[in-house]
Amino acid sequence: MVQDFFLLMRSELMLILIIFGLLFLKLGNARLKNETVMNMVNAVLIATLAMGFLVKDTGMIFGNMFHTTDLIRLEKNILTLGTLIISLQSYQWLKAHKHAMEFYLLLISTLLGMFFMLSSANLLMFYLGLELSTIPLAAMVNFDLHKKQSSEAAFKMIVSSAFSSALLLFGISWMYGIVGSVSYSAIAAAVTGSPLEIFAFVMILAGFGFKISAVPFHLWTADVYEGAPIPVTSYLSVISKGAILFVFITVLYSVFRSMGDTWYYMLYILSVATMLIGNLFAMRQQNMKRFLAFSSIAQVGFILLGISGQSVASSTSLIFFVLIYIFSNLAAFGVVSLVSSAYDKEKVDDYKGFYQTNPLLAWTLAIALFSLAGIPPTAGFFGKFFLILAGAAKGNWLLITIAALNMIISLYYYQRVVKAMFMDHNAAPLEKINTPLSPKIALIICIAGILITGLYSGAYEYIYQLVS
Amino acid sequence: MGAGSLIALAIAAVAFSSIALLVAKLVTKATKNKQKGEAYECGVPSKGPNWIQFNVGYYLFALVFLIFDVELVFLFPWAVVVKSVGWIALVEIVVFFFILFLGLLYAHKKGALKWK
Amino acid sequence: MFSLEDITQSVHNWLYETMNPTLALMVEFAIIGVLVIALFAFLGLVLVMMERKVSSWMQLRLGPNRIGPWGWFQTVADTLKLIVKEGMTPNNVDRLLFNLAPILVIIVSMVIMAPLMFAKGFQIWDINIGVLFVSAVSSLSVIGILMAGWASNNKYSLLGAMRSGAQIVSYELSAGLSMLTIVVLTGSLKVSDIIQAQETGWWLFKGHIPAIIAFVIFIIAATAETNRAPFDMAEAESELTAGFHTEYSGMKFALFFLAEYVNIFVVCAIGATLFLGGWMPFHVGNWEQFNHIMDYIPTPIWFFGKTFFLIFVIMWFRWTFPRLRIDQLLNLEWKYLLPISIVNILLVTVIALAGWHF
Amino acid sequence: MNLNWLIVLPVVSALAILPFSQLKQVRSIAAIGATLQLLLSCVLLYVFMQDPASGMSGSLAFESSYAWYKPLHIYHSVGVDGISIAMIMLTAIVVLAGVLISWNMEKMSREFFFLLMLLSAGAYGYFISTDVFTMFFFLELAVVPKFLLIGIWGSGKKEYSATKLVLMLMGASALVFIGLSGLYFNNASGNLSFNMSELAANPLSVEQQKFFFPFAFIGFGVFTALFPFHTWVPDGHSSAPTAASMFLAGISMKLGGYGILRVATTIMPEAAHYYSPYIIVLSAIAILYGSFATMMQTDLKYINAYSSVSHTGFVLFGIGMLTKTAIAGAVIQMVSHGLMTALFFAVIGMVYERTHTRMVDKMGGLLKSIPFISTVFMIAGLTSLGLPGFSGFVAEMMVFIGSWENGGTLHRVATIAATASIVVTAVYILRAIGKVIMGPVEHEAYFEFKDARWNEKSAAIILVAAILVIGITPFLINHLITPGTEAIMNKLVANP
Amino acid sequence: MVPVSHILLLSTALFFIGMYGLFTRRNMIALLMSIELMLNSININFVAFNKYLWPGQLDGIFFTIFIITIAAAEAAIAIAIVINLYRSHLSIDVNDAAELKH
Repeated sequence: MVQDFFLLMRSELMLILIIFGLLFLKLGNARLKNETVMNMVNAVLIATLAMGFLVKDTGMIFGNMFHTTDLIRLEKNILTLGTLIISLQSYQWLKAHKHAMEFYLLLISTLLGMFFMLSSANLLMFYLGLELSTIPLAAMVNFDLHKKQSSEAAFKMIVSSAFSSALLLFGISWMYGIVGSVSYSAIAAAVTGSPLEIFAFVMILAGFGFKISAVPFHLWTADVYEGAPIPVTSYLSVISKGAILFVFITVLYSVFRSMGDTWYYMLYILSVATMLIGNLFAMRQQNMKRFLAFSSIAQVGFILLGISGQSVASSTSLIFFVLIYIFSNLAAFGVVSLVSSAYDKEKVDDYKGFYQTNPLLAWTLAIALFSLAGIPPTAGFFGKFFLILAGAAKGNWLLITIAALNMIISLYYYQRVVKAMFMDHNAAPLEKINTPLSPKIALIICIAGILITGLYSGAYEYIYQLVS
Repeated sequence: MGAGSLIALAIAAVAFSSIALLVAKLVTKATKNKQKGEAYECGVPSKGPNWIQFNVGYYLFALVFLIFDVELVFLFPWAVVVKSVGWIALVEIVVFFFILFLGLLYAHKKGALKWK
Repeated sequence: MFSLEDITQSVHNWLYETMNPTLALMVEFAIIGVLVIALFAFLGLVLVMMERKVSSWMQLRLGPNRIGPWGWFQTVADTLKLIVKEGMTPNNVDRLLFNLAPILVIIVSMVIMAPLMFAKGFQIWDINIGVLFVSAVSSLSVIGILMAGWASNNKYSLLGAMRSGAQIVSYELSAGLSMLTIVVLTGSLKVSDIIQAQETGWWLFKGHIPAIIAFVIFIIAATAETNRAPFDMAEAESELTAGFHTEYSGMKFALFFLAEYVNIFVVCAIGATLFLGGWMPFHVGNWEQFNHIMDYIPTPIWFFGKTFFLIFVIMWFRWTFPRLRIDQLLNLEWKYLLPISIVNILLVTVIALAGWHF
Repeated sequence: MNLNWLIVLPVVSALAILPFSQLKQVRSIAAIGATLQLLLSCVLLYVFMQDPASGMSGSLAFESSYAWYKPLHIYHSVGVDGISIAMIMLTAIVVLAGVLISWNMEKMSREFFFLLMLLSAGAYGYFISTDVFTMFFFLELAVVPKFLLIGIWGSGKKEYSATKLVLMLMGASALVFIGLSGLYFNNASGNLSFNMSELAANPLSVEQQKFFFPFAFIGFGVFTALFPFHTWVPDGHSSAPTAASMFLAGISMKLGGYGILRVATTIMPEAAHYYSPYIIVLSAIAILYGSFATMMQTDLKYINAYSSVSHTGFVLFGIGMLTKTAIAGAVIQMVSHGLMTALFFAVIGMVYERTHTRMVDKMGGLLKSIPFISTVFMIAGLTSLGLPGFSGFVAEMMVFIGSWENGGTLHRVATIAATASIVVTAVYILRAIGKVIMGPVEHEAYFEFKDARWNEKSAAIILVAAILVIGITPFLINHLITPGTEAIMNKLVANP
Repeated sequence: MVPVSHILLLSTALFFIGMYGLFTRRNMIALLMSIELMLNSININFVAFNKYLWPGQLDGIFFTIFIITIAAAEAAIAIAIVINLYRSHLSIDVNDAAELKH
């Protein structure tokens, strides 16, 4: 029992260790440099990552509320990796920040929440994890305390997340009324697809829709992404979204499996709307963060398309895509973050002639954007291709055509940034940016990930083997 | 008696207070006076908006209170069953309080509990 | 042993025999309402008088002594005066909230009576979460106070209300925690169970040191929650005129005043129930004779006796301690009482689990 | 022989370029890489021709297969037949010529040669793939380098052209993708598969073919300037730097034709029959429209670009006719046009470098000042015109003869109309040659010009030699591609 | 005993009143209150289902307790943000918080 507890919850315990360690340091009047703190946290994160891969085990504890499988462990590792990258990238921003420790406290708390969410085998556990991962995020969005935008974004974030939680809970409460239990297995066994269940499911779906910012539940996304500090934005767009998607797929595939035909059409509509609106709005954005926000909405559309395939390949592709998406989006945000912290410039036009002064960063951003657009040989190509292929298994060719056309629209706005960097003339391009070591490492990890994950199929096959 | 008694009590309270107010209204004689409607500030004419911005410290306390009050939500069910559950309940509540206590310490450290 | 249980039971039976259930229930409710209102009136008169008398004794003076024997009818006269005074509403107030606030306060203090056990078998509703109910409903009164302060459109009122709000919510924590120590010992939230568990001795004595600590904390918190001196920051007359009810006059003021005294009674009644055994007579070990004599004293007298003793203690405080500054007040709660309560509840858990209490 | 060397070699040379930044180092590495590619292709050709067992039997040679994404049944499988080898040779020649032409690319030379090598890797990979997924991968791989090459090193309205090109080509790949996934899910074997021979052996039902054929055909067709989607060609070609133009027109446009042959017609033969009239009409329009549009142009690059629309129209035209000779003609036209247009763009680049203009009106009498370049210019023009002895003649001749074999009324009418375009071609080619090469010398400064340097000369010589080889000994290439075309024909005949 | 349908009607009405408030009110505190309304309607749902339909398990009650706690935490953070916002905007009207518009 105790052994199980330590073995199954080792990732969570590591994070708790970080949280308490930081708290004690803070309480114990430790006068540490921010860099020291960051290095310590990074080291522990690396240890967590390594531990996640070490022992394979599955099991349930806490009265079947918390379960771990190799797949869940892998999902956790993916999120840890992403968090590590973000932590490395936030160096520039946190270096002189007054509240670096608090930032890490909140960051790790949200990650812990996600871990619990992933491991939940029960809607109560899921809800707790979800809230643990969103409430500190709102505080993180407000982390630039003196900036108006930051507070505004935080307020939008917390109101919309609370609203979506309310929707989700309303659905869950009805589900509980129908089934009499909130455990996944009991619900899965009892669901038949009656109208009341569909009502409850729609509510749950709407809640999820908010969290993953699918159209028409996306209205908060762009504002929050723009207002938040960049590391937080990247965290929001990648890690938190990825975690919710992982759970979403579990909920859809194992809890509401028997309602598959019903939710296929819902996902169909959501997916089309999300792709179209996300893309169309992304085209007219001038601010890099907003632009990436809308592009991430569009990405969700593709993900929903992949999920609608309802097969092993769908889950695999989703997890694979999230992994790739972490690399690609974080590479993009990494560069944006460097530029923003050096010159406080976030407009697309500011990137004109960027290549002349910062060739390496320009290439990094370009590769990241190409990966987001899904162009070979970057991993994004594989990720997107497999997602659409998974969706195509249903034989809905209209949907696939819409998706394919949306890829072109998305390519248009991604290449717009590349064009600004490489082709447009600018009399006074941004000066050379000095990249400190840790963001450099983060970018190298990202680029390596982008280039390797796709061409080398090991990751996909590993995930596939775990899923099936 | 059941939950109905609460409603009965509430109705009694409303009846009591409204009758009292009504009686008072009936037996008193209202007089008009220009100064009477002014806010009472010890005879000095009131200056500026009265819905003033008050010390932010109140908010801080309200926030800290909110968290600690909610902790009581968990403590009540716990307190009822603690004897039947046994020592593990103590362990769990120690963990719970430990975390809360750290929160309190943190608030103290940050000066949230200092009246400014 | 004299008991009110028989009376209530026979009234209940008679009602249900003579009329249909709905009507009977209604009549019962009416009786309850009348009784509670009567209690209110009684408490209002007695407590105000008591306050004045206690104050005067403490200050070596006579206190009210003109109306009636030893001035006993002074409060009646005061009440009459309040009735005939004009209850005015100032010009710039939020009328709805302003008039609602006193009623709300009265509702709260009346509803909170429900789980109180005035005597053996004499209780309005033996709600199974009695203690939780009390602490939940009592925190509603702060809404009335804030409402009054906000609606008054007066700087003093607002400041007083804010102070009183901060103070009440702060001390609620340690009050709740000290109440919980008894719940841990008893294992039930039901008032009747708690009293029953004290048949062999009051928790104050049975519960060892933690119960005593909890009792002390409870009394302090109760004093603070009712805005009594030395915690009367909210209506510190020398700086804030009259705090949140500065703008109230006539009957509306009287309602606030009444609610305040009723609240004192309620918290003391809770204290008496939890720590001093409610209506349980005072028993000492195996002194059978003594215990027997004690049993002859009617249970309502025990209950009211204990309650009024606690009320007296609280009134005593008023003339013993100087008023605290707001920072001292909050410091006391957050830096001393709350940590002590938390440690105390752990201590009491250990005692309860190890069976070290009697 | 392991065909993967054809992918590895350019990738390695591309990576080898990265550490260096000096033009001299970079260009020599690129040149060595391109030369090795050409040598490797020649070796491949030699081995293929020598190997009677696999070489000339019509089945694929040098096949090998690696499991790539095993759960999805995606394999990296390669194999070649004559058609592929012809395309590989074309690629190798054009790449070498392109590298030589860009010998003095001062601006961001490292990136330029890197992208060029990457582009060639994409082209090789595409031509050797026998798995449609990897084929698609390489098809898209070749798009982004084009975008950057045009956008960064181009001239004129380069950003617009680059954007247009990348969007149209990616849109085309999206359509291709839908067609491919249709094949993947619906093939008769019931297994999910991307393998070409498996797909060809287990074709889709006719209804499904009819549904998916347009996706694949139009998708690939956009690469080959299919009529309403040809608009990227003039802009892209004219804005691109010389080497990129050579590559675009010489190789990139052939990707589409090759894809149509390999995927659309071989795997979906019934649908090919069904859609044949539409293909014919569209390509005939492209041929005529292209040639008439060329007549309006005065910019040399635009002349070549529009004439490319017309010439690649012949490729689709030949494929659409569905006869053996026409298909063989289409393949030869692909090779011939690749070489010819690359030569043309190269020579336009040389002229422009000297005169700093591409306007036909502003030049004249170049033969007197730069005879070598002018001669090459003339050869390119005459090949384009279809003069016997050059490759253009062989290709167009075969397409026309093959077309006549198809007896349908529509096909006949279209053939006659297409033939008429030759006259128009003659008009604009001769006019351009007459004005630019012949006639009086426009400026005194022309006599200051230096004739072609060694790199330009060698690039031109390689291309001219290849053109002449095809033009004079057409049976060689015919021999090479016949098994491949026969295999396609067998499919088409077996599934009317 | 009150039938369960009445309670569910009440809770559903509360939920949608809360939602309406969320969409129409412009005061930030009012928004938060609307959300609390929604959450409380969910609590009613859970408790009612637990008491009437599934008295055997305590899942609904547990859920309620946790929702209450988390709602409080959420409100705490939200109010902290509102205070911070008030300091910079000197208003808690949603319409005045319009820095982030495209």
